[in-house]
Amino acid sequence: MQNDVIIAGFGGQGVLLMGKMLAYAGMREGKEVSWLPSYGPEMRGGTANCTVVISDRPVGSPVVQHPRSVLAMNLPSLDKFEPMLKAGGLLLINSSLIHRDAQRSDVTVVRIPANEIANELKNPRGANMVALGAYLGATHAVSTTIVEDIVRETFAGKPQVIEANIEALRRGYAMAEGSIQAGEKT
Amino acid sequence: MQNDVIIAGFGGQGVLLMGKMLAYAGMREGKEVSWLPSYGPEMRGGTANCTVVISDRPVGSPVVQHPRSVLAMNLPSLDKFEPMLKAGGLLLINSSLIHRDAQRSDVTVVRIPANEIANELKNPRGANMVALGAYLGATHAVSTTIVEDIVRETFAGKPQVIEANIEALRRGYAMAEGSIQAGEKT
Amino acid sequence: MAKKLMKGCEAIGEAAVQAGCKLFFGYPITPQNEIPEYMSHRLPQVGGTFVQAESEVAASNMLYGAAGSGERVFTSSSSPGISLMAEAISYMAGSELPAVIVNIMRAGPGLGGILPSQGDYFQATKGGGHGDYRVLVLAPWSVQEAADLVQDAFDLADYYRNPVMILGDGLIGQMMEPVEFKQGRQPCKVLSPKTWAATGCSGDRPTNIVNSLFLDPEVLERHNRKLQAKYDTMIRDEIRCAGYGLDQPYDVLLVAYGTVARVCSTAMEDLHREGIGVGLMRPVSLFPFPYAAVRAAAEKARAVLVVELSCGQMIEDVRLALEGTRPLHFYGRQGGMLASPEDVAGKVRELMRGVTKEVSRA
Amino acid sequence: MAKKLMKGCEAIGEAAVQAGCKLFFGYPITPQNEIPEYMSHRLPQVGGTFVQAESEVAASNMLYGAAGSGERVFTSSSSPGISLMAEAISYMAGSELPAVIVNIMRAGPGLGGILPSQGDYFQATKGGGHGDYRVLVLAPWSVQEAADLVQDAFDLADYYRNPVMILGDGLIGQMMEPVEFKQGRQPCKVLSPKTWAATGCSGDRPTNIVNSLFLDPEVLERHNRKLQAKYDTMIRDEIRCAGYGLDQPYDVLLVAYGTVARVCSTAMEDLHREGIGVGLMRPVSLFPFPYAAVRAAAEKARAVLVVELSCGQMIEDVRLALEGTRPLHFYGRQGGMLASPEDVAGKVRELMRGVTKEVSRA
Amino acid sequence: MPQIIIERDQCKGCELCVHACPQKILAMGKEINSKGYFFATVAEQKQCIGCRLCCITCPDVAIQMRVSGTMYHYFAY
Amino acid sequence: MPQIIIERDQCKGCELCVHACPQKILAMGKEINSKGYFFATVAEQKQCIGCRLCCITCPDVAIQMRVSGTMYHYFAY
Amino acid sequence: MPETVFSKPTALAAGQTHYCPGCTHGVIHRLVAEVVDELGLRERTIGIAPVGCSVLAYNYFTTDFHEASHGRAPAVATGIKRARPDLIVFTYQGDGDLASIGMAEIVHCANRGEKVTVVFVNNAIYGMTGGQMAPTTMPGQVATTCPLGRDVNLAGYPIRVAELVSTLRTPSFVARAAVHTPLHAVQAKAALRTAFKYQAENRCFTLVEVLSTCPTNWGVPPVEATKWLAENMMPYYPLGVFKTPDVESRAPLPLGPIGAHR
Amino acid sequence: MPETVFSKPTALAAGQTHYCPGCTHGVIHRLVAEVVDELGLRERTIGIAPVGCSVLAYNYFTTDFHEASHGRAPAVATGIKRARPDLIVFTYQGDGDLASIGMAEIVHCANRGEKVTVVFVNNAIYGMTGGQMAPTTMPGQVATTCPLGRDVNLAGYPIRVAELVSTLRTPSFVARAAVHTPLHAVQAKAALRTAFKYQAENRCFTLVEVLSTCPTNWGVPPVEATKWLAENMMPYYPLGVFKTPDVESRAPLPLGPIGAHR
Ligand SMILES: Cc1ncc(C[n+]2csc(CCOP(=O)(O)OP(=O)(O)O)c2C)c(N)n1
Ligand SMILES: Cc1ncc(C[n+]2csc(CCOP(=O)(O)OP(=O)(O)O)c2C)c(N)n1
Ligand code: SF4
Ligand code: SF4
Ligand code: SF4
Ligand code: SF4
Ligand code: SF4
Ligand code: SF4
Ligand SMILES: [Mg+2]
Ligand SMILES: [Mg+2]
Repeated sequence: MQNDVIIAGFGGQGVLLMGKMLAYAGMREGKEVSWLPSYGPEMRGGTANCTVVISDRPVGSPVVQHPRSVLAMNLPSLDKFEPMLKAGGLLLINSSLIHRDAQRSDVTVVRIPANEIANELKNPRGANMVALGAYLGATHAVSTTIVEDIVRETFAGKPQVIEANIEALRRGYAMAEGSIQAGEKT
Repeated sequence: MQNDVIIAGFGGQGVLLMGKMLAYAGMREGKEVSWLPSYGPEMRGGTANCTVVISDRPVGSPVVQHPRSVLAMNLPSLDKFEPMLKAGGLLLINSSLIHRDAQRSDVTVVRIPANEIANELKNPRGANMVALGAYLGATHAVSTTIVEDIVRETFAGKPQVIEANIEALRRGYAMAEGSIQAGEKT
Repeated sequence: MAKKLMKGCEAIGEAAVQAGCKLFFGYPITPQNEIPEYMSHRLPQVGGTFVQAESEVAASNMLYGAAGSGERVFTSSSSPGISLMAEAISYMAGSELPAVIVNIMRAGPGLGGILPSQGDYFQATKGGGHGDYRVLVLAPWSVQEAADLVQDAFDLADYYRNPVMILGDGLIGQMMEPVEFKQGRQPCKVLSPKTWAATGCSGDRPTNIVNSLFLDPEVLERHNRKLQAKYDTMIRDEIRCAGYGLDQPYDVLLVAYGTVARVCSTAMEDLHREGIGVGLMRPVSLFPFPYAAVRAAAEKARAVLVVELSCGQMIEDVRLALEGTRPLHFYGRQGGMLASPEDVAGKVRELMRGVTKEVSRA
Repeated sequence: MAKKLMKGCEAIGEAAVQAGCKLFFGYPITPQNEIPEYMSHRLPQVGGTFVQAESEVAASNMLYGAAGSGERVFTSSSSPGISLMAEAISYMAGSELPAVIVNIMRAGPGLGGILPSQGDYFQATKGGGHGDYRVLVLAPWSVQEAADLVQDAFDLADYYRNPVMILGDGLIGQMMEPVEFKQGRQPCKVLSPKTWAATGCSGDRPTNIVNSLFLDPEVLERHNRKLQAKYDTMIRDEIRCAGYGLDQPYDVLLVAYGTVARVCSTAMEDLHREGIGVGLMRPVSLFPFPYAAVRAAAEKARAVLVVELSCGQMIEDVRLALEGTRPLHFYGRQGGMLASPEDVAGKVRELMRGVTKEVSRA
Repeated sequence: MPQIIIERDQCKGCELCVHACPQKILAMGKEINSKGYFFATVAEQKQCIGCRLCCITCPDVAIQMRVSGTMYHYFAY
Repeated sequence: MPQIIIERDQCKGCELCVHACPQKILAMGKEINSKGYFFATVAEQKQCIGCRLCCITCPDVAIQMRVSGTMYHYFAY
Repeated sequence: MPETVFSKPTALAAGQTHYCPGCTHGVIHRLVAEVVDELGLRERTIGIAPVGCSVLAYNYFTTDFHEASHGRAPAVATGIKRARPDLIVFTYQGDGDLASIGMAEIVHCANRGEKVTVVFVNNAIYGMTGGQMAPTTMPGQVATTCPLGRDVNLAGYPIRVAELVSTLRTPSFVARAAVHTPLHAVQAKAALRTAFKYQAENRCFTLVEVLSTCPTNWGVPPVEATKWLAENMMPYYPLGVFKTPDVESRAPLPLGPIGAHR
Repeated sequence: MPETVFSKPTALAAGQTHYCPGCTHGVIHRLVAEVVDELGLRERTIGIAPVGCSVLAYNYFTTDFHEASHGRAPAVATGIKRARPDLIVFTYQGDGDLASIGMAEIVHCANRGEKVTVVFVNNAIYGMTGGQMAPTTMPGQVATTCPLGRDVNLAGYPIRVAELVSTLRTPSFVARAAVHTPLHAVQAKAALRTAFKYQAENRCFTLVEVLSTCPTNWGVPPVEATKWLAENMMPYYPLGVFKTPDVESRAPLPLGPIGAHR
């Protein structure tokens, strides 16, 4: 079984960090993982993305042209990666910054108002955690408890944000899991 | 028909110049020629040599391992090149500086006291001209008149030496030609 | 030591430290800046020294001095910087100095771009510098393998008294994967003390001279033949390659090295699902090149497809291996464009359908 | 113009002047010092400029600037100096700049020695620098041919907007032979004005930018393919080679370039006298290499003998040409040692007697 | 009298002009421009003395200045 | 009193020592040494004041100096 | 009707640069362009971009350009100027480019007295590659390759290029300026104008070092960066003119005879 | 029995050098060897030969040696010293090697303050390659690549290395000496001794420039050559100490503010 996802957004949105935490978690679970950042000139353009592969078997290509999931934190990212998404794949949209609908009809779409939720939680910089939680909720790619441990380690430097981020994770998780089930019901 | 010769001696003896004049003359005669100097570390050692090839047809190898003639201006040169001389070839020895006899019996040996003759002619620096003349007398590789023209051009800068050098050439020529004929007679 | 998630560049740096290397001389260049940056904070922790050289020319000559002193040392750069090391690499080979050089290749020629490439294969394997010399070239396809090969590289460099190059691409340098550094790793070669190094002469031995100058042509010819004999030993003992899916029957043999080989491996699996038999041969040592293994693997196939992030350089060695015994095809991307499993699989399908034409014989 | 007896180095310098080159940038190194020395007194006579650069790195980048200004320019050096030009040559190829580079090869690796060698064949033909690029490489075997090829080199460089290298050895540089410079020589290519050069922009056209940087990978890939297409045209149109004694039957085909080819030609004649049939194929363009011609010539022979003043570099291209169709043998000298006609003839006799063993297949 | 025109999409929101203005009449806006930057705006055009320090300090040549009926010559800096 | 020893085969005949000797007691010989150079010789050992300038100036360390019963210390130059 | 008294110079291309917000590379670009325009040199000016953040400078000017290899711009400039002495040639180089890898080329270009203009942008860091130590990095300044700050005992002190170059005997014009405030920018422009003027008059080699900010890699906002420059760089890198073509030599004399100092 | 008060130092190998008659490379070799002996450093000294006439220096000393590529000896020295700080490291370089192709390496080696000793032999010519112009060749001096004499308008003025290096801020010991007369040689030795002493004390980077003759390529007999050096080189290349570790900085200050000079 392999999970792979492209996470993309503005440089400031911490998409590379999200990907790293995901990969860390996968490794903790004893899975094979790879994390591949974009480091090209587009970095200067202010957009960034990374590809994370989590698999039971050694990871083949770290380059994924048609990912099973795409997590779009802003519009340019959605525009760029929606077409690449595998048929039947998962498209996670940060509806706080992306106001258009998905164009693909052959994929599962989950819209998460990551920034709003983060602001609600008085944790404006936590939008990426909400989104990460959402990805986990929608895919169960790795266990949330492990991801929560990793949040604790990652932010060990600033304890004040730890709980807020974990809360953000959980909100995203619940929301996405819910909407997936809802989708399945209908 | 091809003539090739290795001319060797101390750096100061002007062996490279002898070779150049020979090559020039060959070219004037409409022959194909090549002149190849030694430019390796041995230069520092103070010994120099050059290989001159004069031929009716395009010159093949400018590198000659077994030359038809060797003109040795000093002992180290004789030691080095005598063994390489082609069987039946010509070995010209500057007997002013080389006191040992030739070891090869399968070659024509001509001994010329180049320095003595040059001194006689009050032209101590003209030993190389004597030797060059000797080579011409022994081989008739190129016409002496042409070589004499070249002497005139080469030393156009210092006219005073021109006649002396031509005289040196002729002395060497006569001497060598004589000894060859003598050799043939016997 | 537990697995750690590391960037390739960091893993390479740590591997050097694990191999007992306490000296790094280098100059920044994308996409390998993380190597000097890692060494600049890591080496002081182990009592080592990091020096940011004024240029790659200087860095490679600092390498010469440190290697000649008998210490383990390495440098890293990317394509243009490696070109500037050409003279020094030839000197190190000529002076028989052990040193490790990492090239995280970027797209060229010239300033080109900063994205991944494999355009320096010729430079690495045929000698970018002047004269008859070779460097041992190892190409990792994963972060773990990069770490392992770097450690072997130091042993091989010491054993052969010759520069060893790690040839990776931007992906290897930038991607993160789990890495494990085995405790108590043993050298991959039996190493003898560096009695040849210039470390001071008390008179109990002739002076040690680190040198590549031999004015006497006979001596220099002997020296060249000695070097060639050494390279022949490498050809005999140091060939490394890995085959995948070669036990089952296959129609097409893929030949690729580095990260693209992983792309190929995924393509291979996808194709298997479609019932298309594909094998993959991955050279790990690029010099010495696994000619025999490639040829053997090709005999089972109907055609061979070489995949490179270049205009086709390794393909020349593959052609030398095949000597016309199999039709040869090529798929290459340049300029930092990456090959995806879909691309490769597509190319194989075309090939099966006889659509693509063979690369013209040399 | 009447024939003149000239040193190869001087003939090369004069040929450049005859080709309308008014700019030389270079740095001294044996055995080609006579080239900069000649240019330093000759160029002022024709209103040109000679600059002794501070290094080969600087010289090659001065070349870049002058070439980018649309002027004919050349530099010369010997092996270690050429290594230092690797980056700039890659830049010139990437920026599509016409320039002529002369390498009077000396023995390596490292500082090596100053005597003749052919040890830089790989560096010249497979690209010593980084990235996918090629330079057109021409190898003269006589002083006259050196003069002729240098003049063609300027035309070819301008036509293809690519560096062209003259690959000679110490013998070519140091020996004297008669040379003739034809009056009213016509360019060997139809040349168009250098509208791309950076010579000042009045606004009537977009600015001309001499550049090899293309950050966008798709653009850089296109650029690479454009360059490859250019190299393919060279392969189609610029192959030069010469065959000797190929009309009569022969058992052994000699393959050699540069001055050793002349040694081979003499060996060939000596062997003919003994009734041993030998043919000689001499590549003049090393890139593009005359694969087809070599293969065709080899088909008539029972075996092929490659002769080089190296440990065997061109032999790889010969092997690519033969693809195993003929047994391949090698005779090489290194370190400045020269091959004599006797050596070559001896090797051929051995070969006929089946004494020498084939060079091991790759 | 001088008129300051800030080209919103040229501005990268570095605030150097705001800092440079002796009259303190420039301010960062609350809106984001097409490039995603909060761009500078002229708060009180009236008080502008036309010193051009903002123009001179702007790394992105986002500020133009026009004047109508100046009586003195602007120093060619 | 000082004694100057010139190693004939080490000498390259450059004459620097002859030039350097304040006593002018060194001279170039008429013979050639094994390397083909006319080598320097000591003309009048007696007048040597032992200043060592010849030794110091010789590029080929061909000159040695010995002294018997010096009463003063030689400066370590 | 209103007259425009400040706008983009003709020698500067339309459109936005890729420079980070507040990076003073942009100011220096504009000053060079203004000088080229004002001296009426645009149509015969050739620029040379370095390898550094200003590598894309060739897109930002309306003059023909070369993109040189890292550090070699002065050699490229030499090639151009010797090939076409009628052209006005300037290099635009960062401190890593000029003072580190390109040290030999700048010293020899200056010493040969090439009639070119070098615009040397000293921002005490390697900007493009992400903030490694430069030869000009200040003592104690943190960079990615000196995480604990530049240690002068291991890396030595920052190199003062204007001072170094001005000690050469060959006539030249050498100055150091800054652009962190508008008034400094005004002076910087004056220095650049003199430099280009001397080149146009074929007088001498000309070099203007310009202290510049790198907010991104210094890790401070643009306005702070200007303060950091003033407080940390200015004291060590004094502004002013270091050499003019008429000043014979600025090389120091011996402190005294050998031995005297002990 | 007589005592030997002058003979070949232990650090100098037996046998003859390949240097031309009267070439003062030989004197400089001996002085270095004597200093190494007198300071008792021989057994831990590593020499670095350049590419130049002294390329074979590794045969002339009884210490371990490296043969560096042309101009890069200071980088090689850095590699050795950083690898083995306990060793005494010296480079022996000609003017083409150090001042032309090796300019970047010497400036940065000095600026990093590497604790090594550079013996810089300035003979105003490229000796080994047969007399081409060096960066140190005197104005008007004929060389094979400036057949009409060095034209300062095309090639600039000779580079004064001691002066250049002494302007760097990093502490160092820099001196210039000569060996064309015995008394000058005595001073040269004193300078070399100080340099090696400072290195042994791990004080600072040390460089001694030594004016030397090249009778062969100057085209004059050895004794003339010493006169030529005194008359032509000494006035332009003053002897003495240019910097000691305690002298803070010798970089020139600005002549004045920008604009002032016009
Ligand atoms: C030969 C070579 N070495 C290294 C690099 C990588 N590189 C690109 S820019 C740069 C330094 C940039 O710093 P600086 O010159 O100060 O310019 P800035 O970005 O600070 O303006 C380096 C090392 C390269 N492109 N080529
Ligand atoms: C890379 C390289 N470039 C050029 C040369 C040729 N070369 C050998 S020595 C030398 C210069 C020697 O002059 P200098 O350094 O002054 O030493 P000297 O012989 O005068 O003592 C040159 C250019 C070389 N060997 N390697
Ligand atoms: S011109 Fe002067 S006063 Fe007016 S806005 Fe700009 S800085 Fe302020
Ligand atoms: S200085 Fe320019 S870029 Fe910066 S805020 Fe002001 S207008 Fe915008
Ligand atoms: S020691 Fe002095 S006096 Fe004696 S020979 Fe030598 S130089 Fe002359
Ligand atoms: S100085 Fe030395 S080499 Fe020269 S002549 Fe005197 S003894 Fe001979
Ligand atoms: S990195 Fe620094 S120098 Fe480069 S553009 Fe950004 S601020 Fe300017
Ligand atoms: S060439 Fe000059 S420097 Fe070289 S050994 Fe001879 S005299 Fe000395
Ligand atoms: Mg910088
Ligand atoms: Mg010199």
